[in-house]
Amino acid sequence: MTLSLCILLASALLAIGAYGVATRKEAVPLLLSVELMANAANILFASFGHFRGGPAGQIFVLFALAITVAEVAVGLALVMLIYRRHGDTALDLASEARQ
Amino acid sequence: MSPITLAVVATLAPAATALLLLVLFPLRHRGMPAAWVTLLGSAISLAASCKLLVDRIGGAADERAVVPWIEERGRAMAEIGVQLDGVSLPMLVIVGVVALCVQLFSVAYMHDEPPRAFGRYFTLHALFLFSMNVVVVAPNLLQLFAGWELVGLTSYLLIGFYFAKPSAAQAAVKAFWMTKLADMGFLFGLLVLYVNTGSFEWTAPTSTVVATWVSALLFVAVVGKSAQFPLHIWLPDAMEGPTPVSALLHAATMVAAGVFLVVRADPLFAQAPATREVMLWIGAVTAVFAAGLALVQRDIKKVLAFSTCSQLGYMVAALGAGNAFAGFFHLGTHAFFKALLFLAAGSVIHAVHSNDLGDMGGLRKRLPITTAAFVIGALSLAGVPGFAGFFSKDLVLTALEGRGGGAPWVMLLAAAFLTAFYMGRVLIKAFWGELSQKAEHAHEGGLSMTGPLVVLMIPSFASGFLGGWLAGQVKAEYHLHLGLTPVLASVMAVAGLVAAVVVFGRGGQAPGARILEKLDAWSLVDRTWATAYRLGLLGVASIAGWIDRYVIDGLMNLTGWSAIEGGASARRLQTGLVRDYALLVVVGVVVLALMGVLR
Amino acid sequence: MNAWLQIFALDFLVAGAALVVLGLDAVGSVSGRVLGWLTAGLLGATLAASFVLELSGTAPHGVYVSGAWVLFFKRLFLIAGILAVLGSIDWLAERTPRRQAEYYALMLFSLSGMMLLPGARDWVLLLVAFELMGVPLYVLAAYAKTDGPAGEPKLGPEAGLKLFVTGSASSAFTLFGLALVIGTTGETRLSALPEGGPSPLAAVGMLLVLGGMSFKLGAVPFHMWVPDTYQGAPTPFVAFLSVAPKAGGLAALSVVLLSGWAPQATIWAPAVVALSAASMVVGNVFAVPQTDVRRLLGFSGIAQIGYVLIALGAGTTEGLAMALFFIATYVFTNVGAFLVVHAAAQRSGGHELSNLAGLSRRSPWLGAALLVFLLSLAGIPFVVGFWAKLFVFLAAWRAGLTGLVVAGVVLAVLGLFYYLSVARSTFMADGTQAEPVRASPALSAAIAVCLVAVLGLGLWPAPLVEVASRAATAFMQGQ
Amino acid sequence: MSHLLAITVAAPAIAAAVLLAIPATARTAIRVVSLVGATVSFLGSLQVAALYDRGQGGLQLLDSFPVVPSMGIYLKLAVDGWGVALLILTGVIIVTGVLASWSVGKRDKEFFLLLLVLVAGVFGVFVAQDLFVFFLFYEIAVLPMYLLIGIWGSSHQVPAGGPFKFVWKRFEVGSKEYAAMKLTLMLLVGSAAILVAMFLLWGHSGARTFDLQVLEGTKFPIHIQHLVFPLVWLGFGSLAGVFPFHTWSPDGHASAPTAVSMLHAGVLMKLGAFGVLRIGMVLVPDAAQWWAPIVGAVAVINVLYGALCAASQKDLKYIVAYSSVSHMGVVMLGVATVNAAGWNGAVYQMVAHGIMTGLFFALVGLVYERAHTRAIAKMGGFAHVMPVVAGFFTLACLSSLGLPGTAGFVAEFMVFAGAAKGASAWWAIPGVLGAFVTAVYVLRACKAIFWGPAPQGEYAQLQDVQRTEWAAPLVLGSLLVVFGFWPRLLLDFIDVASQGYLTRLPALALAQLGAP
Repeated sequence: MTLSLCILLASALLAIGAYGVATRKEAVPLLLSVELMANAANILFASFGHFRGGPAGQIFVLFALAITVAEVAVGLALVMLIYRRHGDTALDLASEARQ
Repeated sequence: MSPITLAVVATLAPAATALLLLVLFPLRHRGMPAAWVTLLGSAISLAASCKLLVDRIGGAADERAVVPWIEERGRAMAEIGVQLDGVSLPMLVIVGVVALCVQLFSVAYMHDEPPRAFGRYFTLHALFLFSMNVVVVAPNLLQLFAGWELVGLTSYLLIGFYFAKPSAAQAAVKAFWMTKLADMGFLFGLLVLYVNTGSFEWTAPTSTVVATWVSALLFVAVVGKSAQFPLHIWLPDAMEGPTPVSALLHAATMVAAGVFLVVRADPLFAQAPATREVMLWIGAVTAVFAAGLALVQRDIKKVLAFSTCSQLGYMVAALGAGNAFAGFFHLGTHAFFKALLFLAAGSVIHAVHSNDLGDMGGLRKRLPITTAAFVIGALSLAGVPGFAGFFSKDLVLTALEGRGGGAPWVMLLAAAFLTAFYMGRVLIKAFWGELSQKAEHAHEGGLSMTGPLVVLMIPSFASGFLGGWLAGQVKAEYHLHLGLTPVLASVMAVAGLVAAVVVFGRGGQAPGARILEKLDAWSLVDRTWATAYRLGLLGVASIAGWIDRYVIDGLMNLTGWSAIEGGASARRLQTGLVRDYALLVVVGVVVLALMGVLR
Repeated sequence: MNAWLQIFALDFLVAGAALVVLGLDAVGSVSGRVLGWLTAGLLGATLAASFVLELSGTAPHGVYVSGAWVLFFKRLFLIAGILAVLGSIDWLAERTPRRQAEYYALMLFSLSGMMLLPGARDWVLLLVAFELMGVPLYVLAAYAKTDGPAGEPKLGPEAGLKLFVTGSASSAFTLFGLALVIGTTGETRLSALPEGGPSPLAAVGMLLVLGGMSFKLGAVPFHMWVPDTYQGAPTPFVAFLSVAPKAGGLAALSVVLLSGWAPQATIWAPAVVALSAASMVVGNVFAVPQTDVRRLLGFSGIAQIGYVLIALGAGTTEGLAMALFFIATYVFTNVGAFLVVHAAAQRSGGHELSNLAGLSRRSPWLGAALLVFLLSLAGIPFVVGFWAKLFVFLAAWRAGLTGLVVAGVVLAVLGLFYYLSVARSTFMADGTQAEPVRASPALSAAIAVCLVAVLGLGLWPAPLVEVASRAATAFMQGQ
Repeated sequence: MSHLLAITVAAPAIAAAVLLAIPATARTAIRVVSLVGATVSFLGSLQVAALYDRGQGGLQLLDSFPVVPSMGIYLKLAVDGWGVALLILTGVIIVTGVLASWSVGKRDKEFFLLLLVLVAGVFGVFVAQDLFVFFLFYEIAVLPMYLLIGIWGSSHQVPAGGPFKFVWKRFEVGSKEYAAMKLTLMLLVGSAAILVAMFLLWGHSGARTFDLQVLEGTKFPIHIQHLVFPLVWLGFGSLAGVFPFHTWSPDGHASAPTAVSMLHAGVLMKLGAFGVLRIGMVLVPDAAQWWAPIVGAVAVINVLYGALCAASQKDLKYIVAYSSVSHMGVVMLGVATVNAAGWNGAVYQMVAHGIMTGLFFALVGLVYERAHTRAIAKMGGFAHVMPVVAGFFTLACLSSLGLPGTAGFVAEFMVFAGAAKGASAWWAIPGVLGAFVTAVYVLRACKAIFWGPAPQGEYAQLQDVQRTEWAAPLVLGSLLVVFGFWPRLLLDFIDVASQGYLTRLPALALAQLGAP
């Protein structure tokens, strides 16, 4: 594996995640997509750290993971709220705000 | 008192009167006191004018005093003041005499008006006298214009004195509009003069071109004010005003202001032969045309109104012929005898409560003084030798003859015949013949009505003999000579009267009267102007109004509408679906990333 | 204790306050209102402390630098916090009586995150602070879980969700961009990028970071959550959300762009200009048809951020100073506006424009206050918003961004249209309701503070200009 | 008194502040306080006139307070000859305006408060010697109008039609809210243009200052001038009713309550023309001279087109409003002449038109209050029941059509003389024609309303002028005549200012006269 390939992989993951976020109508796939995007970043951090050396990349992954976990935890709670309100986790239901 | 002070007093005494009456409205609302205050003001003005004239006859020199009025870059752009010379002083006295007589006459004539209206009437009279005096003493064209417009205003208000009557209201605005239309010429003339000479003096040296432009433009205003063809149509309608008003404004003084203007601005007109040529023809045409129409009027005031047009035509023609003095002289005599005629007519109307000649007849049996006045006025107007009108009209005709005769001369001679003819018609219809039903209970008005008649009879007869003296005042040539013109004029006058007796004495119709009546009824000139007003002005105005509301403002609305509609349709982009929101985030990031790559 | 820890005194105080609030709630005998007043009091005390303590200094390795710049923002955050807390007390006590402590605690946590932002000079600290600011907001946005003003749909969850999804996507992009940037340098220092031309990869990374952070500002195209969240979240919280995180975002962006990446301005400046222009246009145009006041203010806020970005895009000290001035005045103006709307909605049963009808008669002072705030937002002289816009424009003009200034000036007129529409409802329309609107003491106090600030600074802007200039100068000199 | 100008400007604002403390129920107190504030300003402006040394000219009674010194903004007040004349006008109009609004029926506290704030702004503009402060006061003067019209105005229907009929679905064209919004937005678009122009001037002043005196002494690059002048012209011009940005005026003035129409048409529109003159003509003289023919051409469109539009109206207030559009065209024509006669005339016309239109609106307000209609067709013969109103209305008409002896004549005459003397002499022709059309429509209206048989039915008992209503007609009517007969009362001031600004002009302007 070269750095370029890693970057490509990360970018692909990011793109897939972004595609998922932008198209999924269900809550759980959406959360997964968010995770995917975050992990794309983490892969990038790690591979930069690996190929270029220095501790920055590795350290950053730890922080990034923590942050992502916190976010997704809150996200899950929000999905719970949606489910309680609508009895479903279809996110399109949450479009009651006046346009 | 110095002559200047006297002149200021003469000018401002009526102004003070008017101001007093305007401010002290209880005085005005009382009626009769207002009349006395006005008369007092006019008397003071007249006394001062007479003193000035007497002094001048005693050898006093011309006087002129001005103060800056409008400033520009620290210098006076326009001045106001008084100029006392052989033109303004006689005119001042003429105006003063006629005004005082008319005001005195009005005291009785308007007696039945409610006190408030009565007070208003005299306030306006005071205002008029002030305005007219401003014209007369004006040292430059700008002040003359100011006064000119002010007399137009008082004319408007006095014609519309019976404002409850729609016809009077209409006549008032019509008079104002027609004269205002013509006054644009005055304003343009002033501007051209100012631009080329830097002043508003009629003596300012100019080139022929400028003089022609200025004089031509000024003449447009004269046509309006002095009711010349084709702007004469307001004058007959102006007879809707009270008869004394017609006597003062619309016969003796105000309408003559046009002639006065040309006399004043003679140095300018003298440089503009082209303008004079036009004046000559317009004057002649008006003289004949109006005289013809006077022949078929049933309303005694309208006869006199058309006669005024016609006589003003004489004056204008004289001015066009280059003899300003002739015009000025005729102005003077005409002021007296026409005022007399109008007041006498007023006396008749007062007695029979009608303007219609058909309601009159045999009045000489009931109204001897009025009849005498009317006869003297009519003979003077007809130009019967010995009467004032003869001398001045003769001078006008001589001036035309001296210019080589020609068509205008013939036209004026014809007009002279017509004048005598239609005056004869009025005399016979109103004063001779059977006593009409309405005239049954007619009687003379009080002393304040007959007094002015008697006073005015004197100059109406005798002022013709002052020609030589007046010519001396304005340094003009004046010889009374026996030639072709005086003889022909006399013949015309007498022939006209005789013809009138022959035709109307037996209750007949004037030959060609039917055609003239048709012409009068069609009122072609009137209709032309009315059409121009409706289509040219109101029509264009409503188009402009529509465009402004629906196109110009519509465009402004469209701008606002686009913003609102744009917002409303853009709003649909906000779908409310969370994945679309995320999509936009993705798109935004991609665009930014592309900016990074493609920079 | 190390001497340099003192420079975090305020942050500790705020975080400590959060723990105190949570602790007291756990004890269970303290009423929610008391907690609210306590929170406000603690924040007030922290604000006071900021004037007493010596807070300037630098943390080891230069990861954190405290000075006039940091103090400016910290005080601003504290003020916003106090105002929002004061505005929230009664709403919480009435609507969610059993969940009050968390609200205050979350707000305090978010505040402590914000307060770390302006001083951070290291990516790790910056990122953590940024997320500490952001994550509690997701929760707070959904706080009105099942209740809201009577007669309106219960939008709490939706508000939270939309903020969350766009927010987490944005932060994922931020992370990815950061990975690119840090990967090229191998350092977490902000200013580690080599001068001159960084690699294209790093350039893309920079712009991804910029985009991700703009989310907090609500700049277009990362703005979609704004109206929906404003509509669904508790209004007193929206008052906070609409100003404090934006100020925080501005602080973070300034730190990143002007301190970290100043030499690479050619890369990010066009992007900032683009974001600014897009925000001004979209914010102003979309605001026009809104009938819900919160949504309207939301879009107006997007437009206002466009004006701030003009100043930031100028990249000069003066521009930064004027951006600070702008955001400071915006705090007072917008919090004030939202709180008045909140007060009115409490009594009128909704946030529609029509619910505001006749406000000026039902409560003259609230009506007048709203008018003042609206005029300030519209940028009308003698209220502070005018100076804010003007200074921003002047600074940008001086920096050569004439096109943006002209666009801003023209769009400001469109802004006036919808602000006046609100004024029209409050002043001209005859509402169906006639009962007087009364704001609670806490709410009134908060509104009054905003009103005094907006009017006072409108008449006499010089002091704040001085403060903002000093902060900006200090920042640009690296303190 | 060293702070005379500050006091004059502040008096209404202070009165407004006092009003805040007065309960809304104390109706008399509200009025008295407003009147006192207005009167202090009026007396202040008279005192300014008394203290102003006409022999010396230039800026006098200087007063300065720092606002934002770091941005070069000072509250610098001073007055020139133009300012003196316009201060007096403003003082007269606000005093009579307050008296004319004595019977405002609803929310009177707010009404007077806004009115006073507005007037403080107007006073400020005329004495501000700092471009920025000038703009500030300008905005203050413009904005309260939104509420004043929107709350206290009156609505009517405009039938849908024309090529843009569809906009009627969005706007209630003719309603007071519509009028208020249109007025405010159009004027604010103008302000935006002014702001941009200000930035340009400020940015190129070298000194980075807004001080007008410094800016006057600065020679701006010609391309900057060519940017600044059109912005200033259209920016301020939108308030002066410059075609085609005049369309706020008819709707706005027709919808506004009496005193507001008086102030807006009487004074505020002058701010626009004053701005073009004081900022446009004086600060960027080279471009101004190049643009002057265009300004003049548009101005004559205003004169004639405004008059024609007025002639087509059936609503009394619209007639008066359109007449303002026409008369402001005369002002702008004077401005465009770039000579002393024209500038004197322009400023004099500002005063004359201010007084005249103030009188008009005061009287129209009286009629409307009593007859509850503005449709001319429904009126007639009102002179029988309200002779005083009729008399003063006629007087206003006469000044409007430029009759000698009224202020309108002096002003129009000077403008036309200036135009005739200027580079494009033909301007005088449509100008004078416009005056004629004015004569037609004002007298037609006058006849239709006041003349004719005595009114019957509900109009038979209409009251004439009562108590405080006397103030406006009496004061404004007298002034029309006084200024008509004795123009030097004001011209002495105006001329000295025009001279001052013109003498500076050639040195700057002749150097680089020409195309951009």
